[in-house]
Amino acid sequence: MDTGDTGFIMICTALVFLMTPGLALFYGGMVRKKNVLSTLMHSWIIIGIMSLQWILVGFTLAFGPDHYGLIGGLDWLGLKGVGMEPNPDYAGTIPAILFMGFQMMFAVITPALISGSIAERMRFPAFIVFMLLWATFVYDPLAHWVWGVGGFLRELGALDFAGGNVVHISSGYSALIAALVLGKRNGFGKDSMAPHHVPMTVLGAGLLWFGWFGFNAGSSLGANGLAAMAFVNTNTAAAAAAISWVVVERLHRGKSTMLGAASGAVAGLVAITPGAGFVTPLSSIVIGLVGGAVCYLAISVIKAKFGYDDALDAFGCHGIGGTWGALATGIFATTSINPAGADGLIYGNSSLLGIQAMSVGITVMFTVAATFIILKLIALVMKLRVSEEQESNGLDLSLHGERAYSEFV
Amino acid sequence: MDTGDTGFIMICTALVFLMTPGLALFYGGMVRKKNVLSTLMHSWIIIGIMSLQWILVGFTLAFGPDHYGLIGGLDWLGLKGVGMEPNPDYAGTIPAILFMGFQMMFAVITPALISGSIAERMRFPAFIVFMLLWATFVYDPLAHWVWGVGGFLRELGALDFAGGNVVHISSGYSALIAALVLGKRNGFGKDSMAPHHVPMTVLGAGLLWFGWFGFNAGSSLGANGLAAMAFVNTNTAAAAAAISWVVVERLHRGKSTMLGAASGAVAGLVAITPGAGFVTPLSSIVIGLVGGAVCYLAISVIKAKFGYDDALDAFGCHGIGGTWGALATGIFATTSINPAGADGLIYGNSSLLGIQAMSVGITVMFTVAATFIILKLIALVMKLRVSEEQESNGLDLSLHGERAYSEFV
Amino acid sequence: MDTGDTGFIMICTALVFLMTPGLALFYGGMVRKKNVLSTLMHSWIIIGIMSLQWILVGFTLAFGPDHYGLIGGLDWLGLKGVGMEPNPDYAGTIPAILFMGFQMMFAVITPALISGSIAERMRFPAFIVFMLLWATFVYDPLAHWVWGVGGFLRELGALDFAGGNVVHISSGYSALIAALVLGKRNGFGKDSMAPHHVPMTVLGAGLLWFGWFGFNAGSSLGANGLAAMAFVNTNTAAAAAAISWVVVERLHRGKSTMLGAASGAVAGLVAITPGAGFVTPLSSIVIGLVGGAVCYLAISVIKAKFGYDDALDAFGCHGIGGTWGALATGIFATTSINPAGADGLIYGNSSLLGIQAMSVGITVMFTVAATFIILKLIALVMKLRVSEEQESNGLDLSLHGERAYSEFV
Amino acid sequence: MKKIEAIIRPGKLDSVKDALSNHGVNGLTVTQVIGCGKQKGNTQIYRGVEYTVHLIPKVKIEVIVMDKFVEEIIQIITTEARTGEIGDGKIFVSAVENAFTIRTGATGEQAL
Amino acid sequence: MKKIEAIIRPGKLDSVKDALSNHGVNGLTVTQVIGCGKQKGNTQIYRGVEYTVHLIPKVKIEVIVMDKFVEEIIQIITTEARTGEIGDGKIFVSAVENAFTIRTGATGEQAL
Amino acid sequence: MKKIEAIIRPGKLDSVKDALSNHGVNGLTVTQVIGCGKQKGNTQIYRGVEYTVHLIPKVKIEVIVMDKFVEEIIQIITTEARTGEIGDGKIFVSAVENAFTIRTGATGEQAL
Ligand SMILES: Nc1ncnc2c1ncn2[C@@H]1O[C@H](COP(=O)(O)OP(=O)(O)O)[C@@H](O)[C@H]1O
Ligand SMILES: Nc1ncnc2c1ncn2[C@@H]1O[C@H](COP(=O)(O)OP(=O)(O)O)[C@@H](O)[C@H]1O
Ligand SMILES: Nc1ncnc2c1ncn2[C@@H]1O[C@H](COP(=O)(O)OP(=O)(O)O)[C@@H](O)[C@H]1O
Repeated sequence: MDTGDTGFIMICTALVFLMTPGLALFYGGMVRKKNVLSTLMHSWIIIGIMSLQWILVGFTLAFGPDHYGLIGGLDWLGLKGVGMEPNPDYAGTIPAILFMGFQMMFAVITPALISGSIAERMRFPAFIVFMLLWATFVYDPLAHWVWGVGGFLRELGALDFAGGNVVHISSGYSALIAALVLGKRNGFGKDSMAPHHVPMTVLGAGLLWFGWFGFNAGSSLGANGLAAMAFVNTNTAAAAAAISWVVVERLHRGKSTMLGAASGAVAGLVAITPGAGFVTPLSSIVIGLVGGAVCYLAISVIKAKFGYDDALDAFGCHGIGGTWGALATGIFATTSINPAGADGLIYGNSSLLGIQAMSVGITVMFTVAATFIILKLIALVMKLRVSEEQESNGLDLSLHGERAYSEFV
Repeated sequence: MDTGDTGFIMICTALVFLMTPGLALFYGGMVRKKNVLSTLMHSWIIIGIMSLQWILVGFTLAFGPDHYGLIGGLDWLGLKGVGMEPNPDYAGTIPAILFMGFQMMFAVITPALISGSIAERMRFPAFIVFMLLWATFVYDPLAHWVWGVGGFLRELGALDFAGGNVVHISSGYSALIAALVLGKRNGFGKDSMAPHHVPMTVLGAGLLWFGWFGFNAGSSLGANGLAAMAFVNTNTAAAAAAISWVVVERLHRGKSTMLGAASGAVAGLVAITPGAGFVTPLSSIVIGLVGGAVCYLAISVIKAKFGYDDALDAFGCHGIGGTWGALATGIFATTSINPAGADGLIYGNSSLLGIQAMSVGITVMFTVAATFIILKLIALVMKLRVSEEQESNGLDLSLHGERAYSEFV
Repeated sequence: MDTGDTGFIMICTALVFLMTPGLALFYGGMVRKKNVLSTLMHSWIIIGIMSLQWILVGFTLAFGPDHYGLIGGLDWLGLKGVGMEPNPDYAGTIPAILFMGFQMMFAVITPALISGSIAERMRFPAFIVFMLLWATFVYDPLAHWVWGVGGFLRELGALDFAGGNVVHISSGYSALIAALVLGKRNGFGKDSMAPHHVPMTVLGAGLLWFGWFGFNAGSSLGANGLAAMAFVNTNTAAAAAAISWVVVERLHRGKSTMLGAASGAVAGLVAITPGAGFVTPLSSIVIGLVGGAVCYLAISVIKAKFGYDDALDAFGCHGIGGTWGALATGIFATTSINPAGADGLIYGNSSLLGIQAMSVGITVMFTVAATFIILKLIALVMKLRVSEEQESNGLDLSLHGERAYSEFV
Repeated sequence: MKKIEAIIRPGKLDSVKDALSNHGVNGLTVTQVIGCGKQKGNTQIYRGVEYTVHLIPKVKIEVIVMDKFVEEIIQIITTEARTGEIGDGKIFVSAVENAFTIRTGATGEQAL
Repeated sequence: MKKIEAIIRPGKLDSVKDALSNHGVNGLTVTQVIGCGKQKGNTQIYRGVEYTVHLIPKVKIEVIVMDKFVEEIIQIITTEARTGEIGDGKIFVSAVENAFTIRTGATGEQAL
Repeated sequence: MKKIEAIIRPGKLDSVKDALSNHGVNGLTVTQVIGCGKQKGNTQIYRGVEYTVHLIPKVKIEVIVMDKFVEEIIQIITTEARTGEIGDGKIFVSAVENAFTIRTGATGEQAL
C-alpha cells in the first residue's frame, strides 16, 4: 500500500461523489421553477439508493470473480472480504475497500445522468424502481464487461479509461429510450421551457468539472504521471469544447450564451472520459473542439428534427459526447502516453477504431434493449408518468409537497 | 513524516473547512428571505473568530500538556512550539502545525452548528460573545477530555472517532438550551416559516456531505485503510439515513421531500461520526437507517409536542443524531475494523455501551449547564434578543443593513 | 517522483481550478440581475481560452528556457517535451505536466480577476481580445520574471510565494486602468447598483477560500511542513481580515455586513498570498487585520473620492491587498519558517522591504502601461463598450440572448 | 374605456396572450399574484410539519380597451383560460377615464 | 360591486387573510409591491457605500365584493393590519362594473 | 380622488419617483409587471433553441391623488419616463371612491 496513492484516490472519491450533487444543480437550474425540487430529488435519491445497492450487490456483480466474461459472482455480497488490504487484481497500492468506494461513486452518478431526459414528468415510485433495476441489470453487468477482470469487452481490447461506455454511452442511450417511452412534456414545443435559474446550472457545471478531475485522473488508481496526464487532458478537452460550443452557437444563432459555455464544457468532459489516459493534450484539444460542436448540433438541430423530448439533453450530451469520445480514443490513443493502451488511427493502427466502434455498438444495443424492456415491465405494474394535473401544478408540489422558493418576504 | 499522509490530511482540512460555508447555505436556505444574510453571517463570523481563538488559546487549552485530565496547559499559547515537525503524541507522520489546522476546522464548525437553533432572533453582539465564551469554556475543555492526551473521557475508554461528543452532542444540546433561553420566534406555530430557498439548503447539504469525508476519514490522521473504511462508512450511513428519513416521512405524511432527503443525509452523517472508524459498512447501514428515523421523529413529533423553537433543528439533528451515534458505537464497534477500538454489544461486550452512555451523559450535563450559565451571564450585560420590530423587519436589514436579493430588474 | 507530493499537487490544482467558477459566483452575485450571466461568462470564457492559450504558448513563454531574464523561449510550444517525468528546475518530485497544470490554473484565474472592474458594460468580443493579449503580453512575461528560472525579479531576491505580484498586483492595477479606459456605468452614483444576490457572492467567497488552500499551500509544490504552514497562514489571514473588515465598517457605518465579511476574507487571502510560505501564523494575523482594513478604506473612501467605477472592486481588493501583501512580506518574512526565503524588517533586515517595494513598483508600472496600450490598440479596431441601449437592457439579454431567472412559475 | 382584469391560472397565460393578439389586442400588462377563492389551497410539508397554503399562484392580466371590445375580449379570455375545474379564475371590468401614451403624448382612445 | 385595495405590511397578510375568511370573504388576490408614503425608507450598506432605499416592501390585497359588504371589510382589514406605527398602509375603494367566473360563465354579483 | 397607473420602463423608476417626490407626491405603490404593446419582444436562446419572449419587464406605479393634481402628475411622469423610443409605456386614470389610512382611520382625501 502507498499512502500517496491511497490519499489521492480517497480525495478523488470525494470529488466524484460531489459530481452528483453538482449534477442535481446542473439539471435543477434548467427545469421550470415548479419542478426544481423534483429534479434535485432525482439525483439525491439515487445517491441514497445506489450507495446501498452497490455495497450490497452491485460491487460484487461488477467486480466479483468473473463468470463467462458476463458477470461477477456473488462472492463479495455485502462487501464480504472486501477490506483494508489491497486487491492487486484491481489496484495494488490502495485498500480494496477504497477501490470499492471509488467505483461506487461511478455507480451513483451514472443513473443520475439518465434522469435529465425524463425530468418534469416521471412518477417518483416508478423512477425509483426503474433506477434500481437499471443499476442492477444494466450498469453492473456493463461495468463487469468493460472493467471486471475477465469481462469480455475488456478482453476484446476496447479502451475506456474512465467510463465512456459504462457511464456516458449507457446512460445517454438509456435516457433517449426513457424519453421516448415517457413521451413529451405537455406543452413541449409550445410553452416556454426556458431554464428557471441559469446560475444554478452554471454552479452545477463548475462542480461537475471540479469533480471530473477525480473521475478521470483518479481512474489511473494512483498518484502518478498518468493521472497527471489524464488531469490535464480533462481540463483541456473541457475548455476546448466550451469554446467550440459557443463559437458554433454564435455562427448558428448569432450569440454566445453562458448556458452554452457550461453545456459545452460538460460535453467536452464527456468526450475526453474514455481517452483521458491514452491521448496527448494536443489531441485533447481536437477531441474537445469536435465534442462541443457535435453535441451542440445533436441538441439544437437533430433533436429539433426528430422532436423527442430529451428534457435536459442527457442523450445529447452523454450519448453523443460519449460515442464521439469512444471513437476518438480509437483515433488518438497513443502508447507513448500509456503503454498499457494501444495506438490509434493517427498513429497508424486502424484496428483500435474498429474495436472501439464495436464496443460502442454492443453497449448501445444492450442498454437500449434492456432499458426498453425494464420500462415496459414497470409500466405493467405501475404508471410511469404523472397525471396532467400534477404536471401542470408542478412535481414539487404534487409529488413532494414542497415549493423551492417562498416568494413573499 | 509521510508525504502521503501529510497531503491527505491537508486536503481533509480544506474539506472540513468547506463544511462551515456549506453549513451557512444549509441553514441559510431554511430561514425566511429577510433573515438569510444574518444566518449566513452566523457561520461566517464564527469562521473568523474561531480561527483566531484557536490559534491564540483554543489549541493549547484543548491539546496542550494535560492538567488533571481536565484541560490543556497554556504552553502552546499563540502556537508557541507548534511547528513543521510532527508531534508523535497526536500524529507522528504529519506536521504538528497541520494537526493543529485540522483540529481548528472542528473548532470552527462546532459553534456554527449551534447557530441553527437561535436563527432569526438573536442580537449579533450577544451572538459573538456567546460563541467566544462557549468555544473557550465548553468546546476547548471537552475536546481535551475526549481527545487530549490525558483527557479523562479518553482515559475512560469512550470511543469517539471523529467527534460525536465533542462536536455533535455538545453543539446539539447547547443549541436546545439556547433556543429555550431565547424563546420562540414571533409568530412561531402561526405564521408560515417555510424555507425561503430549498435548493440553497440542498447545495449546503451536498457541500456538508463532501466535507464530511475529510471530517471522518481525516480523523484517522493518515491515508490508510482505516481512513478508507471510515470514508465508506460515512457515505453508507448518510445514504441509509437519507432513505430512511424519506421513507418515514412518506409513511407519516404521505410524501417524500427533497428537504427530507437532505436532512436525513445530514442526520446520517452525524450518526456515523463517532463510530466511523470502528464499525463495518453493514453496521453503518443500520446506524444510518435508525439515525434518519430517530432524527425525523425528534423533529416532527417530539419538537411539536414540547413546542420549543429549535429553528433549524440543530438539536434535532446533532443532539439526537449524535447521541444515537455514540450509543451505536457502543453497539456496533468491532476490533476487526479497528484494533485500537473495542468490541461493542453485538460482539459480546456490553461494557462499551455503558461507557459510551456515561460519556454522553457527562457531555450533556456539562454542556447544558455551561451553556445555560454562559447565556444567563451574558444576559446580565446585554440583551440577547432583537426587538420585535427588528425581528419583523428581518435581521438582514435591521442588524446588517443589507438585503439578500434585490428584486427589481 | 513522490506519490504523496504528486497526489497533493494534483488535488491542489483542482482546488485552484475551482476558484474561477467560484469567482464567477462571487462576482455574479454583486451585479444587477440583468447582467449576472454576462458576469459569469467573463470567468467561464476565460477558463476556456486561457486553458488553451497556456498549453499552446503561455507555459513556454513563462517557464521555458530563459532569454535575458525577460521571457521564456518557445522550446515547449504546445507542451513539446513536457511529460510525465519531473522537471527538477521547478519541481523535482512531481510530473512536469502536473507542474504545468498547476501553473495553468493561476494563468486562468488572473485575467478573470480583472473582469470585476469592467463588469456590466464591456462588449464581449473586445473582452476576449483584451484577455488574450493581456495574458500573452502581460501575464506570461511577468510570471517569467518572478517565477521562471533566470527571471529577473526572481534573481533580484523578491519574495512572492504564491503570486502576489504575478496574480494580484498585476490583475488589480490592470483592472483599475480598464475601468478608467471604459468609463463609468450609466447611472453610476445615481441609480442603485446594489448586489442582486448576496448569497451567491457568499457562496463564491466560500469556494474561493476553499480553493485558496490549493493556491497557497500547493505553491510549496509538495506535501510538506512548509505547505502546512502556508495552509494555516492562509486561513489565519483570511479570518483576521474578515473580522477587521466588519469591525472597521461597524465603526464607519454602524453595521457589520455579510458582504463585508466575505469581502474581507477575500482581501485577507489576497494579502497573505505573497507571504504565505515565509511568515508565522501570528504575523498572518497582523497581515490579515491590516489587509482587511486597508482594502475596506480603499473601496469605501478612496474610490468614492476619486470616483472611478471599479464595479466589483477588483482594484480595491487585489491591487491594494496585493500591494500590502508584498510589502508585508518584506516586513514579516522569516527564515525560521522558510530558509529559502529571507528575513524581513521586524527580524532586523530592512533590505528585503526595499526589494519588495521595487518589485511592486516594476510590476505596477509594467502592467499599467501594458494594459493601457493594449486597450487603446483594441479600441482602434473595435468598440470596447456596449451601446447605451444594450447597457440599459442588460448584457445578458443584449449580448448573450439569455435571462438568468425566469420569474414566472 | 374599460379596464379588464383577468385572474387566471399561470399555465394559461401563453394561450390567452396568443389568442388576444390573434384578435388584434396587443397591449396588455401581466402581474404575478397569489389568490384564493373556491379553490382549496395545498399542503406543504417541511421536516414533518404540514403547512396549508391557501394562496395559490395566479397571474393577473390587465387590458385597457375601448368599450366596444370588452365583450369580445371577455369571450376570448373565458374560452382560453377555462379548464372547467375550480380555480379557473375571474374577470373584472371597470371604467377607465383616460389614457396617455408616454412616448407620443397621445391621450384618450388614441393612446391605446 | 366594489374593489377594495388594501396596501398593508407583509407581516400582516396572514392575519388579514384569516380574519377575512372568518367573516366569509373567501375570494381575494394578493400582489407583492413596494411603496412609499410617510414611512421613511431604510439605509443599506454595500462595501461601505450607503444607499437609501425609499420603497419599502408591502403587499396589496384586492377584494371585489358586493357594495353592502364594503364597510365591514374595511373594518376588518383596518383592525387586523393596524400596528399604530407609520407604514400601516392604505385602503382604496373603487367601482367595478362587472365580474365573470371563467369556469361557470356566471356574471355580475353571481360571479363573486 | 383619482388613481393614476403608469406602466413604465424599469430603468426609469428612480427618476420618476424622485421627480414625484420633489413635487410633493410622496405616496405611491410600485409593482413589477411584464407587458406587451407596440414594443417587440426579445429573442432568447437556450441550447440552440430560440424563444421569442413577447412580454417585457416593466414597472407599474400607482398613485392615488386628489383630482386637482392629476394633470400635474401625468406631466411629471411623462417627462421623466420618456425616451422617445417605443416601449416608454402608458398612463391610465380612473376614479377612486374613497381612501382610508389604516393607522389613523382617516378617510377620503384626508387619507392621502
Ligand atoms: N372576490 C374576489 N376578489 C378578488 N379576487 C378574487 C375574488 N374571487 C376570486 N378571486 C381570484 O380568482 C382566483 C380563482 O378563484 P376561485 O374561486 O378559486 O376559482 P373559480 O373562479 O373557478 O371559482 C382566486 O385565486 C383569486 O385570485
Ligand atoms: N397616495 C398613495 N397612492 C398609492 N399608494 C399609497 C399612497 N399613499 C400611501 N400608499 C401606500 O401605502 C403604504 C403606506 O403608507 P405610509 O404613508 O408609509 O404609512 P401610513 O399609511 O401609516 O401613513 C405606502 O408604502 C404605499 O405603498
Ligand atoms: N392596452 C393596454 N392595456 C394594458 N397595458 C398596456 C396597454 N398597452 C400598453 N400597455 C403596457 O404599456 C407597455 C408599453 O407599451 P408599448 O406599446 O410597448 O410602448 P408605447 O407605450 O411606447 O407605445 C406595455 O409593455 C404594456 O405593459
